[in-house]
Amino acid sequence: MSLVDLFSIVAIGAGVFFFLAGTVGLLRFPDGLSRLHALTKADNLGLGLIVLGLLPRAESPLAAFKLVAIWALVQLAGATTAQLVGRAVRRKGTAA
Amino acid sequence: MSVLQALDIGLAFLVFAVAAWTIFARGGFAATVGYVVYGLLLSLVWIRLFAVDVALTEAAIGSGVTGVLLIGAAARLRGAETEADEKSLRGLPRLFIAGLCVLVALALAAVVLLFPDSGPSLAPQAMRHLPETGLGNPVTAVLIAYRAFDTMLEKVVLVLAVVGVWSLAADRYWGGAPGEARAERPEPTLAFLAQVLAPLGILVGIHIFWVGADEPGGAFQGGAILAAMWMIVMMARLTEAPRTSAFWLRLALVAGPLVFLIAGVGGAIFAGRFFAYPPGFAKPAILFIEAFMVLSIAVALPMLVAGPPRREPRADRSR
Amino acid sequence: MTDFLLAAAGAILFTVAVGLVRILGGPGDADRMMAAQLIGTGGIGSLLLIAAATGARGVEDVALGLALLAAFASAAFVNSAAPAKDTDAVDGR
Amino acid sequence: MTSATLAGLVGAALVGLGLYGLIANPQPLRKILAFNVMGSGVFLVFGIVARKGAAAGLPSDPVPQAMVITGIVVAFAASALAVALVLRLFEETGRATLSPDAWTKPSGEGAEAE
Repeated sequence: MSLVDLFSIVAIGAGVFFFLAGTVGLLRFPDGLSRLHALTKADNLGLGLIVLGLLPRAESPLAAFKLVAIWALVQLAGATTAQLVGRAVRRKGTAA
Repeated sequence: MSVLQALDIGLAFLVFAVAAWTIFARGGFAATVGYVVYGLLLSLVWIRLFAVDVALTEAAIGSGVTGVLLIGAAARLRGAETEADEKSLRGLPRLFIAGLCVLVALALAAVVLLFPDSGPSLAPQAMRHLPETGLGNPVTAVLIAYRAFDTMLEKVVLVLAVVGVWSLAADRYWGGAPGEARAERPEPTLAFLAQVLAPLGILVGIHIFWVGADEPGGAFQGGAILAAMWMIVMMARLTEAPRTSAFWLRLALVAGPLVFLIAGVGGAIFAGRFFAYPPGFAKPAILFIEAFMVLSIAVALPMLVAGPPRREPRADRSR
Repeated sequence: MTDFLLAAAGAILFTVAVGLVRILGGPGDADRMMAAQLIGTGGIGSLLLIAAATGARGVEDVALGLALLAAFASAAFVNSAAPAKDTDAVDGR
Repeated sequence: MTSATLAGLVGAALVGLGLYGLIANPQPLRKILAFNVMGSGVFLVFGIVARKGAAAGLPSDPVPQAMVITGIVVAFAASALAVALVLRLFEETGRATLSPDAWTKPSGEGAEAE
């Protein structure tokens, strides 16, 4: 096994772990805002680590750039969604 | 069983489960969110079928644009759900319908299982004539060259749908802008998202249209992404929806099918047959047509989502 | 290595699916939007992994499109929820 | 079983599911959703045609692919028109249901709109 493969395996494995952690948080946390907190972990770290693990395997610089761009866009979407949904949760009080 | 097969089975199960949620969920909003998730999963399935062009279309239109349309509608219709709706059709008729639907599904499944391994296919012909079109992506060649008439009519369908939606306006709103005039200021988070996303999205949309000649992508997918960008800018209220009587809007709507039709007639004159492209000139002609199709799609989809006019045309007339 | 990538994709899909079961059911509409967001991110992640494993061409563009549109459902939700008067009444079942 | 056959079978199941929702649910929005589920099921069945008919060294037959792309766009246009109709119905009558009971009952402000 080459060093690149090892790097990919470690990074992607860690990414999967964060998806798992985010989902467990989503399942276990009692109120809306903490669930949102758990969700953002999956977004940021989970996908970020997977992209990191796939980067050395990219076929071309353009493909690698696209991978990073995808991650950045999901970051943006995740941050915005957290803001928007968080505000919707707060408007409704702690009932949700 | 290989890992890939296990993944396929898991994905298939997930798609079915989410679809079942969409059908059986209590409450229209919950079902609609289920449908958005379902659209996203479908594009994964299309990737597994190696139909990347379809996956792109499904991702952009099936999940993104349709999601905005349906979530908006579900939120507005929230007050319309009644207990009676949930209770209607009980007992025997319901079972009877369910039985019939299972029969339909089983018959289709039997057809799927009985498919010959190598059925009749036009793929070899499509590939043989690909060099004549100058394109590298056979799907684009089918859409714009081999089945050009189909695609042109489909653009007409989009225009007709827009006309249909607009015609639902009350008489006094005819020609006005869709959407209520809202006094509230734009949500700052949404405005920020739109400001960052729109330039990038326009770039990606044009990129997907441009590579569509040789790689997966094309006018539909690129146009849908551009449409989505206009939608996010309107949702963030950075810009208002235009008056439906605006000349530029109507021109942009019909530009796609119009240019397509003119090219078809031009083919009849210069290349001897309706929708034939002159040899050696096919690729520029196809890209030219596609550019106008992108424009029409990018304008038609947001107008379909925005709905019928809801403001009096006089209120914001600026001519 | 291919098997590892596919297994990782499967693991993410499975995790996300489990989360989906919980939050599609509510309690509130905000939770359902989180479900859409989670499956969006998870879907993009597993899409990239599947693409790397099977070598299908042009898949990055699909992921790029999905990433661009990832926030759209939430944007539509907020946009339509804000002006309505009766959001609190029907919600939270 | 290949992934194409599996996708075809899911497509068949989706057609059944969508058909049921289309018939059994009286809310128009749910009917629109069900119709779209049914449509995508048909597309998936078509997808297996694309995968099986893939001759000429292609991963997938371009002709069915192009037709499915056209279909997705047309399905969207139809859904948008249907949604606009439902919203208009709701605005005019204050209710949006296709349940026959709801419209024949004299109570309710929209009974005369039938």
